[in-house]
Amino acid sequence: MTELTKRNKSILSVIVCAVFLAAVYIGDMLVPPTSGMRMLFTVLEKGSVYALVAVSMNLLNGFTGLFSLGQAGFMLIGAYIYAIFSIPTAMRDSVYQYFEGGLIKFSVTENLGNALGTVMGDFGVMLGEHIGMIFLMLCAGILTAGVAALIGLPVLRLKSDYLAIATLGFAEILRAFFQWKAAGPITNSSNLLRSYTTYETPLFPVIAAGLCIAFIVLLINSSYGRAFKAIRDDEIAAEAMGVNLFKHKQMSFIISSFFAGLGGALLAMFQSSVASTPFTSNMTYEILLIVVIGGIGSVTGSIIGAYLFVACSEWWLRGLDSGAFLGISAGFMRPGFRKVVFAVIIMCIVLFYSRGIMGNKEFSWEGLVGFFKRIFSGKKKTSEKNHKTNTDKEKEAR
Amino acid sequence: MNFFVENLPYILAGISVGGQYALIAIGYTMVYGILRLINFAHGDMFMVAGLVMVYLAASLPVYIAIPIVIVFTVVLGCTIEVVAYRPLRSAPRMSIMISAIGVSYLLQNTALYVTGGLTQTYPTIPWLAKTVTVFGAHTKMVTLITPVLTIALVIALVILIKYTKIGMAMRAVSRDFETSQLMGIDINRVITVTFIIGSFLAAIGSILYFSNYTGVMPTSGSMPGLKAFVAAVFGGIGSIPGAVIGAFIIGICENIIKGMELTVFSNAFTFVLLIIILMVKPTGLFGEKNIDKV
Amino acid sequence: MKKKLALLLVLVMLFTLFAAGCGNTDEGGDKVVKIGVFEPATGDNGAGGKQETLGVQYANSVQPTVEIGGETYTVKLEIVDNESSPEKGVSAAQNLVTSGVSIILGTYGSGVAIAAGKTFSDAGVPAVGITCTNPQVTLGNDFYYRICFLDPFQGTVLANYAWEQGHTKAYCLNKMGDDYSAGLVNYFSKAFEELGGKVVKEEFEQGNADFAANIATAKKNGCDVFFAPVSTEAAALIIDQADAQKIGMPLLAADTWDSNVILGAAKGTDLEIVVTTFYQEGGDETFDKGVKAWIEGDSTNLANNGGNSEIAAVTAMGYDAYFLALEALKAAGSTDPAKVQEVLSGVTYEGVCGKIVFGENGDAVRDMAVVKKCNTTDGVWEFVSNQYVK
Amino acid sequence: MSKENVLRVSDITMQFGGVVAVDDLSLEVNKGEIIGLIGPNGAGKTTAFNVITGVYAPTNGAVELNGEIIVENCPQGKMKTLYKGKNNGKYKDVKVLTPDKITKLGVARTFQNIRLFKGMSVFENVLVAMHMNLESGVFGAAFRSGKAKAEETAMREEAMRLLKMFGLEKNKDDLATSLPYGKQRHLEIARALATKPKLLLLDEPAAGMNPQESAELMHLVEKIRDEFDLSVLMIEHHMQVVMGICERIYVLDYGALIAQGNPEEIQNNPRVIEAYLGVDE
Repeated sequence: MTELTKRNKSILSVIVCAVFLAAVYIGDMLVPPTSGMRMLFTVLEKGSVYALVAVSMNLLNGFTGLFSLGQAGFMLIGAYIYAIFSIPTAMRDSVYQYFEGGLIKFSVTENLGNALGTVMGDFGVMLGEHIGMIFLMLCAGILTAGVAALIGLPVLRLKSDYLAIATLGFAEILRAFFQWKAAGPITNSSNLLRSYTTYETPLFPVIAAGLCIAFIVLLINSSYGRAFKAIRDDEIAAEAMGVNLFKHKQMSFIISSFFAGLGGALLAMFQSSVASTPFTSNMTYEILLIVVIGGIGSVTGSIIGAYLFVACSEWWLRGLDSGAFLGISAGFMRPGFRKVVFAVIIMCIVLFYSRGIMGNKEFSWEGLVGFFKRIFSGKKKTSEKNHKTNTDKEKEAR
Repeated sequence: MNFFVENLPYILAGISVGGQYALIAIGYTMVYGILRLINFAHGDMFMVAGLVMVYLAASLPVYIAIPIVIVFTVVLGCTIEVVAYRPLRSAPRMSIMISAIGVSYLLQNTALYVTGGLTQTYPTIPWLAKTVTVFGAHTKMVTLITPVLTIALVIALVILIKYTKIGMAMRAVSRDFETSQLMGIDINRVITVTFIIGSFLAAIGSILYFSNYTGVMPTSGSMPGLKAFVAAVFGGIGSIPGAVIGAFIIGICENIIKGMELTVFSNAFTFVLLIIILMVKPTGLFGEKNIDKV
Repeated sequence: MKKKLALLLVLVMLFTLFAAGCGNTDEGGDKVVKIGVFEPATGDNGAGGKQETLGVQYANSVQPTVEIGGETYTVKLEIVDNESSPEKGVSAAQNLVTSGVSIILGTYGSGVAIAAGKTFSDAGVPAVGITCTNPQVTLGNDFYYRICFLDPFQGTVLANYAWEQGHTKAYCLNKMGDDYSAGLVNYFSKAFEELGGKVVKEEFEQGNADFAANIATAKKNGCDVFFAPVSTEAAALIIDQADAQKIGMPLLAADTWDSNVILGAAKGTDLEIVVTTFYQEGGDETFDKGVKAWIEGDSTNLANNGGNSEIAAVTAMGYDAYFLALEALKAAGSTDPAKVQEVLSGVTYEGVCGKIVFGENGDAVRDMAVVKKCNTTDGVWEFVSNQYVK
Repeated sequence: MSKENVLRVSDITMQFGGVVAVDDLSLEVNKGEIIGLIGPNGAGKTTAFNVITGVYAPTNGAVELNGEIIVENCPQGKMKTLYKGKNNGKYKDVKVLTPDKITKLGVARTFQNIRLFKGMSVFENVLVAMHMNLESGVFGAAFRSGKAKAEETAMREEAMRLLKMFGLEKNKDDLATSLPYGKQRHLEIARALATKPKLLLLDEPAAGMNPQESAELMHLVEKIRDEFDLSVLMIEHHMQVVMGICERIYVLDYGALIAQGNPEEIQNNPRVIEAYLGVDE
């Protein structure tokens, strides 16, 4: 029994994070783009984005008890803000092909890149672009948060289930707006946006999502986080204890939307093109299911859930669609079967294991040690899963 | 006169689609009234009813297929209740709502798998799909039948709820879940009956709706479902006449908006309406005020 | 107990999944070259994507081997479903790229093609678009080629056709968020207005099923042609409503409507439906017979083709694309995607849909579109004319 | 009136639809007093609490805290015609502070059917109640600025002091709802005190306690009053408790005030006896 001191634990966490990031960096350099292992990086990138969005949804649904279904709409805003302002000027005519190059004639990333490029050369271009990217991501978050603040004014006064429907409705309205022809010179209406600046290394989304999640964790562990949880547990008692319901709900809603918008910007970078069509209520449902799989009220859970979800739906389960899975091939395995299996797994989790992977607990080194002890003393067949979650857990910034 | 003929198609379409929304909305409002649950899967059940009809009609005559579809939908509705909602009765509200979303996800994905993602063409029900002329405007027979049938069914339902024992039990349960349980009402039976009625009406609604808009795809149910829910909220959740009036209003307004060539915002309008009504009169047109006990 | 059982179930599933993820062992003894098929099997474009895939699969059954650098390789198709979604498409594309394909065919639906383009070019794997008609697919992407004509061409052809038929006011309908229909409506209306015609434009939202109002609006505005180059899902509903309301004007559309779904919906009505497309049955006897027999011979294929063996133009295009890919592999003399990419722009192939020669931007040079009309009594397509752009 | 007035409830009527839950209630609490509010079940005691704490807006009447009006209302809308109470027209202004504002002004309460934060530890439950006095903003708190850190430390120390006082320090990290019933009641009081109230409203604090526990509770309440320098208004059914510590008692029946006075007066009041016997039957 070696007790880990607090200091040792944080050293351990820092080391694990550093090793993990280094591994990603080196792996990215070494693994060629057509290798099968490349999928690992795709999952890592998309998983990180989804992890951030899932955690932001968890802040709202799991920690503040507001059942909001507007996440896809907020991601849409973030993705578009980022894309619109980072398309290089030279590409604008071709991207906005039906709108004479659109209304906006500058690119934040390009301009910054050029500006710094003249001073510092190639490194300056890269630096400028990255500053531009980060700046735009923050803008995406802030603007999304602004929209959320406006939506929140009427919506947050509603009761739980009405809130769900109203946020769902707002997400639909937002999507309709972005597809609207009259908004075309800015949003390119029905056509997608592309050719904008994106990141080059998988480290970017991992670090960006990691930092955002770290902020959310810090917030949850602060006095404000406690007020959120109080609202979740009992609105009337929270109010009687002096917690201003509306102010705190609004705060949680805005912060959650900020990160959803930022996540949307990251998703835009991951996809390298943005169209408004995928940002439907189905996307919100998927994020909600990630939160449920991970455990409502657990940040670690949401992170693990996101990676598992992305890996399963985009990678591991694909065999179910193509008719060959684990050496089994059967006629009933045709496109769409993967999603049925997936939906069944999710229903099983919802019905029989409603606490999800982590319940409302968080990752801790003691928990991990305890987990391994339990594994080695009995169950053996979980070792694979264990291994997987372990790597995921390492990402959790303490 | 010309103006009237030109604009009549919108009104006709509005009334017809309103009637179909109404039939779905009743299912929402009744389930919500009793379980305080937005049954997200209700719209998808409506879609499944449409799909089953497509597959049945391929091998059976329509007049046999229709009753089977209705029975199937009712059984499906009850199964969903027993499997996905009953075990969570004492769980927090959010869990049961998530379960509903899960069921909706499952139904849609199963439909996607079964149809292979292809739109299925709804079988032609000879009498309903016939084209008729009303004041110079051409439309399908079903457009005219829908409002009549809807209102007839609603009257029957209101009578059932007002004058039968089970109807009384339903009213009691929707008023106070715990107390009526103490009074010896078999809650599960009441809920089952609610789901039977809701599914039955959804099946009828699906026959009417898809006779008019003949393509069935896995996502066909979600938009009508959402709109029907908005209609239920608009009319005052728990109130059946409210749901029906709300549905007709939404159906007609939606088509008038399209007639004004603002198609883009016809869905948006529904949600704006929802938010306005929730702000101004959260209990809807005919809803009753509930006070939280402290 | 139940919980434990469910947990066990989930764990076992996860375990097997992980095994599946790692253990990708399908290396046979033969030399294998992989061709990626990046097509939607589900979602809005599922119907078209499946028919396009059928063309590739049929071609593969006709010619399952290829001679590369003096050795015979067996061609293996790697088919992934991109779900008609730009969001899911990216990781689907990544899947394909990582499965070691030498060249990629697809996809139906330009939006997804554009979204996946970067993944292909990053990985250095060339892709050949079969029926993605948006100019942006190949623009600025050296790795994306295409064998079909483009939207500006198709839109103009349709506008010319409509004008020549004596129509003066067109009702244009496109789906919001769908770049394909929005693009076509844009090019069509531009060309039609230049010719002197008038245009009424409307859009509808995703998931909309109620087109009664759109048809009423077209009638109210006194339009004499109804242009709706939308996906087959919406098309079937439009046809049905048009019939119910006795629309009284021809329906005009582009290549998406060249599908069994439309034939099925239009059968028995008295509508006039005209489409432009890439291929008309009867263009190549042997191909027609072969593909029909092949589709009829397998229930899955039959279902994927929409229940009958009418040949969709996209199937013919898929067929051509496959053979073009084989030509490219032969010319490259290697299965290395980079080599294939080097030679691809110079590859030509005389297919059932005409000769494919790559021109500017890697787009095939095409100056002709087939116009066909729906015979609503028999439910088949009838050839009208070959339409050229002046 | 030599004593400083803390709470003055004037002519409160609370009507739900046609039902009058509280009928023209007036009461006063002075500084340092422990006041009892008793009455049979359904007499409107908790409703009165809810009006005072801003959970319900009264149909008519006003509430003053330290001379400042915190709640005032008159019949409106449909209530104008439905109103059955008295003093219609006496109050003109409409002012209903939300519960959190009233708490901030110095009124804290406990709940009849314990309302602890289920998902939080005992310690956190107390900490939440101090959140309203936090000065650092979200970012300060999240990034652990110097000020936020100092505030947090102070909050934690204060919370520990309260927990110790109620003998809960050992259960600090337990889930609030895992505590035994009696301790949950204590925790509710501790939590209420964490808001630094001037007036403490206790809703049946001794419910479910045995005589010994009740006696301990009485001492505790007195101790709190002295130590925190506050006034207490309590609803209680245990007559032993009420008669033991309350300086004055108000008796409600069917929403209306039927008696008030010191314990002896109440014990001998025929209307009170009647009201209680009526219930016992």
